[in-house]
Amino acid sequence: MSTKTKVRKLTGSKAMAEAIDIAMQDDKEVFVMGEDVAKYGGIFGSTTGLHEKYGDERIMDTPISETGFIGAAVGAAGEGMRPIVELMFVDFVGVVLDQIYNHIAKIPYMSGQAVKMPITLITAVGGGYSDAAQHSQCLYATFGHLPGMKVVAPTTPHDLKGMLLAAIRDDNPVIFMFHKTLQGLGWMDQIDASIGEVPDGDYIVPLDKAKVAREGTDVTIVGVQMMTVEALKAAKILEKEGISCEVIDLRSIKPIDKETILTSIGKTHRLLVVDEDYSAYGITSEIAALAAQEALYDLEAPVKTLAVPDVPIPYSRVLEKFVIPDENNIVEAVKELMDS
Amino acid sequence: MSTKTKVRKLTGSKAMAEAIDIAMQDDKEVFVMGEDVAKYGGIFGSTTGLHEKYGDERIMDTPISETGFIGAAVGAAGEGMRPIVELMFVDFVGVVLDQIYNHIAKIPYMSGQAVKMPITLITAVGGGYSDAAQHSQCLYATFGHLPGMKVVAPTTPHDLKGMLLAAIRDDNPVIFMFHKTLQGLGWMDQIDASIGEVPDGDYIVPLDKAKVAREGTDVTIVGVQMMTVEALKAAKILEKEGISCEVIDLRSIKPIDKETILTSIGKTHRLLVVDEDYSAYGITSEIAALAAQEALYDLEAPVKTLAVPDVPIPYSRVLEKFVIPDENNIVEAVKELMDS
Amino acid sequence: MEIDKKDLLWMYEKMKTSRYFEERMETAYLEGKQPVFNIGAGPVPGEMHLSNGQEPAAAGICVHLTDNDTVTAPHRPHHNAIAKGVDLKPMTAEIFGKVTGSGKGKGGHMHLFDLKTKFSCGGIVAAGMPHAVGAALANKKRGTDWVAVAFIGEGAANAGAFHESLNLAALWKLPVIVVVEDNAWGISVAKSASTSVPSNDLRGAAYGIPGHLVKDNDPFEMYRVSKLAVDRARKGEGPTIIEIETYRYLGHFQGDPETYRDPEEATGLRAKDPIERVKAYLLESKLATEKDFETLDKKIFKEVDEAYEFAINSDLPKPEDALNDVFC
Amino acid sequence: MEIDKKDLLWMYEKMKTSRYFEERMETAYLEGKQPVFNIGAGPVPGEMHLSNGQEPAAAGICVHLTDNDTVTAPHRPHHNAIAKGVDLKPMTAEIFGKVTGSGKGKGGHMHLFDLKTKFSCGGIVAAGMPHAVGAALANKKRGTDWVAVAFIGEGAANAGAFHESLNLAALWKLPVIVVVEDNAWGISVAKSASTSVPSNDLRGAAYGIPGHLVKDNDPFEMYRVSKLAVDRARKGEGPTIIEIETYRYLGHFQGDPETYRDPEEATGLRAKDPIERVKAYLLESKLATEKDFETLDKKIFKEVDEAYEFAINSDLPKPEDALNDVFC
Ligand SMILES: Cc1ncc(C[n+]2csc(CCOP(=O)(O)OP(=O)(O)O)c2C)c(N)n1
Ligand SMILES: Cc1ncc(C[n+]2csc(CCOP(=O)(O)OP(=O)(O)O)c2C)c(N)n1
Ligand SMILES: [Mg+2]
Ligand SMILES: [Mg+2]
Repeated sequence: MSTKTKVRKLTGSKAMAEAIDIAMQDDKEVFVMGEDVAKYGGIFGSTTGLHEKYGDERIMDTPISETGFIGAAVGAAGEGMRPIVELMFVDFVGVVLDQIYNHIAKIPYMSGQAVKMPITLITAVGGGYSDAAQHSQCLYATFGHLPGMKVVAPTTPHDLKGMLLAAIRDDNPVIFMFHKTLQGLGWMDQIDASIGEVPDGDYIVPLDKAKVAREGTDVTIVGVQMMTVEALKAAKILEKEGISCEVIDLRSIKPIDKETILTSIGKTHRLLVVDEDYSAYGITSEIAALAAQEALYDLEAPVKTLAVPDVPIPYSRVLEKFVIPDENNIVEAVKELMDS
Repeated sequence: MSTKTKVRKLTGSKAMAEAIDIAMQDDKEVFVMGEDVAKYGGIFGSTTGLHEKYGDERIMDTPISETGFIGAAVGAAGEGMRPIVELMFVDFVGVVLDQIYNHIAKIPYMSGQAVKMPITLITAVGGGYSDAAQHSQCLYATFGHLPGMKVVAPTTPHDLKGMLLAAIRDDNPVIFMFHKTLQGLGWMDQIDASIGEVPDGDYIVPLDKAKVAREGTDVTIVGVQMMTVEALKAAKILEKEGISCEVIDLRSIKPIDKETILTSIGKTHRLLVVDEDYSAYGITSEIAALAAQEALYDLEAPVKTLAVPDVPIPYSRVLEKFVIPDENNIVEAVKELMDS
Repeated sequence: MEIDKKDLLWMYEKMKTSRYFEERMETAYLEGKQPVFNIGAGPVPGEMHLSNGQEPAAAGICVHLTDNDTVTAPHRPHHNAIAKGVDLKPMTAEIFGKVTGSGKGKGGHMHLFDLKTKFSCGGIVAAGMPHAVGAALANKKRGTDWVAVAFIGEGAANAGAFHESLNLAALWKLPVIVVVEDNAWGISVAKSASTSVPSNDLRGAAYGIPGHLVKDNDPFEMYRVSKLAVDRARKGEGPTIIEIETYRYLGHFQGDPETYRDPEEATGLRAKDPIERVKAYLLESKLATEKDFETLDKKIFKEVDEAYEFAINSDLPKPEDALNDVFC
Repeated sequence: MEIDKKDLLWMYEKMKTSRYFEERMETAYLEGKQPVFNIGAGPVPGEMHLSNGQEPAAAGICVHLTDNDTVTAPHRPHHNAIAKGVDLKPMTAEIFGKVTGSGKGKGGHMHLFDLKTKFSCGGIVAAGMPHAVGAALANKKRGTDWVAVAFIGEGAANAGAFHESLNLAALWKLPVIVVVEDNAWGISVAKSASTSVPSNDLRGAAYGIPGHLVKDNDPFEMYRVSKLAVDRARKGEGPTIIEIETYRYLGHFQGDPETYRDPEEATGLRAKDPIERVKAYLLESKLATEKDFETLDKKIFKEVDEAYEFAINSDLPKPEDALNDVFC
């Protein structure tokens, strides 16, 4: 890119920390609770530097008591505060799902919106670095299935900052899923996609809109986070072979931005959905179903899907690589889609 | 039905208790843990009469410690026992999901099948009696999305007994969901479907097969538990109007019996999926997606779906009735499907 | 300890209001459920957990609270809500599923919310405890002396949330009081079959905080230890656990066959009714006259009756309202 | 208490084996991660939690166990597995993700399973505690005197599973021993910032069971109190909590910047190394000679080296094997 225009590049984690910083600066009701969010700055860097700036009062390390401190966010929100809570790995949701889906997500409805839950839950998702079955999941659909929460999964540093600011200021509960590999951490695989242009200061990216990450005419590929990244790589390869892919970065797991997807299908007439989450009852099914219900006559070929087959994420690299879709699987699938 | 042939009718709960009785009689490693399963016989009657017969040792009341006692099933299974654990309402899964999906479901895989988890988790699902947002859910897809568990939801007393016996004897973890309204309990709505013919003695119904509950030629309706019951009522009504519905009782949430569904679509060319669970990332999407991927050219109309719109289950009867699909919604949807 | 007349009369009024409210609910709940009982039928469908007999647990501590203090309650919430001062009309209307209810009919009897008195409750055992911890955390952050009280049953004291909440409250020295209402049963499971210690005040030792045990549903003793706990919390000295041996006169929920307990049990408990005990004390010590009680009871019945009237005469929500209020 | 020579030498051997195993792992883990550290690179990818310094916690109790007794461990499991007698070859191969591993390469270092020695571990904090309770329940049902030991860190003692498990174990008088390895840190969170009591032995009071505190990583004291706890469990008298102040020489995981603690801390701990303390005692009390240790160490190094060789020379699984073993 041009070095003349002054641009600023940040990693995903820095972009998140900047969003939290801005939100905490302009609203003293915002505070953070989580494991290792203070001195450590969050295991995945989401709160880097904030403890030095805001201290123990507003950047609070917690015991390993997810039900306790995420449940405490409910009580604090009831008093008008705006807690940000970090669930270190999304895989740990099993010890605290009740507070999330029966309370944070339902209290506003059960109270007829008398009680609001302006809580942002940030949590790390994703595999690809051999952290095995209990530390590598995405669980996008686990959250997407349950009512009362907005669920987002931004891909770029730009969107991580803008959507996190939107989430913190939203008066509804928001589950904010960030992908470890897209945080740009020094101790993980350094990929280009984890660094990107991030505007200074305050801006918002809407929580309910997908983004056309690359325009194309032959086939629509829908992905999110690392699958968007892989899809874009695949699109480059396929372009050389004369296949033009439109890549949609879903960004919002719930609600799904139907319009953006349907518009694209209307243009390409072919759909591939790619997901790093489990296949059954997942994103691939949700979006394939959308096509079957609202774009049936636009489809010129059966919908194709790529997702983690319904197995736990295995540890050994060769096994994990086999179950998580990548650019090569996508290239292959698109070719099959074009031939069918 | 004919009174000549000697038939025996049981309620759903009696059918379940009979299955557990048979399994406990022929395998001393089988035992039951749960809240109020002993003297009370299970809040929804699944263990009626068993405590008198087997005593405290094998029918164990537990404290309100779901993570403790369902997690204990893991350790007992590791020692070669075959625990049956009851999660009173599926809505409470949020306090114990970790033990279920990170441990019971994954240990066999993580150990390369060195350690088996022959655990049957029985749990009550469903609404329709104003028990509100935390006691009326189905959460079929919540379990269906996560790998490592067989997930079943039988409808008839016959299948409740046969599939429960199959589940207890399966060396894999099985989530056995029974619908409160289909238990035939004296203190709930008494519906015909909650009583049915149940053979004496020992028999098995496979855990992975859907059932054609009614044959038809114009449209395929897929449902499970109460939605199967409502679909059958709707089919009767529609028959009078000359529309022939094939009703498929899904029975297995995971795996889905694709063949039975695809065969039916191949015959009727029209598909309606009905679900008492939430719409997003649910059964309706999973099966609509199946059609979009494997039966696209068989479909003569866009797939139709009916499910709980993505809201918590409201308390007030008028509100709850509005969100849970019933025979009238199905009749309407089928007519639209025929006209499209 | 001297309890002044005003407080005792306040406690009597709240307990009596709660008792009468529950007695009317017992009747209202059965409407449409006879001759065949059907939990889903009638103007008040769904599960119904009544608190007759447990009034001292609620009144004995709420007498020390103001609207600024938070209360979280479990699935058996009516006596807690009434003692906290929740407006009976929207509360009753909610239980009848009316649009005028505190949750527009969406919540029901286990899900009552009132911002004015900072009251909430829920149907998941022990889940309200972290909510109280969070409210207390907000109170501390804001430098107020407001406290948060979490009511739970003795069965709930064996849930993980109990441990995580008390550790957090003690660790952060938060103004939290946990009141364990030991009615001897968790549905059909006796306390001795659920709890490894005789009483949950002993569990204060696991968090380095005080525990108090109130025996035999004693309203006076409940008043006394609650004052200690609330004062301690207001002074910023941290949480307290109070366990009170209380009475469950009725079944776990209405329709409970209660085959697991001796029918004599409830009869015996009713003979020691705590409301009557308070009344007797006030009369004996000449702090109030029969006449005073007549007047007070009239006022109580009127208030409750008006709430039921309001509920019964209110409109049901429109079916399509079910789709509103998920997000704001 | 007199500790016989055999047991002390056994403890030394297990601790030394574990230490050498971890030191080799430290090196093996860094392969392919230099010059730029990348957690996902090299022959041993993923998170790596090493136990250097914590050996007494494991050896001091496992010396009292047999293959019939169950052990569950957390994310930092190597010393526990080695003390329990897990075969080093399949264990090491699993950590290298090989098809010869205990989980065919599917589990990894946090998910080691061995049926023969009844060992298992997992990556979710405190989740192994109910597993130990269940194993103990099976032992009791079968009338054996077998016990179950759950190892956890001090941070895990604030998770709900801790409370539910100990209440169940005490309530049902199960042969469970919970060993809390207090290495002062839960990742970057100091014990004082996570735990409302000075030590978790005090939490025995919440379940009516004994608690023991072992100070300063003392192998001899760990041996002594573990014997009391194991004997009590075998006699059917119920569970015990043991907390041991132990040392974490390394970071929480390999690659941990450790900016949250003074580098001096680890140096100070290493100066009091427990393995050297046991060796010194055996030498001073003339129970063993330098020569004995040379021989013993040789044997230890050989066993560990062979396990690493086995792991390194084993084949990787076939990619498509990923689809097997979900169901049997
Ligand atoms: C997590 C969870 N588990 C189980 C239940 C079902 N349940 C509702 S009330 C109850 C008994 C509660 O006993 P206790 O805490 O003593 O309160 P009480 O009913 O006696 O007032 C149970 C098991 C629930 N609501 N939530
Ligand atoms: C339920 C859950 N929450 C958080 C984590 C992340 N985590 C892994 S280890 C750890 C610290 C554990 O501390 P401690 O129990 O003291 O064990 P140690 O690491 O010191 O051996 C944390 C927070 C987890 N694995 N599981
Ligand atoms: Mg109780
Ligand atoms: Mg530690």
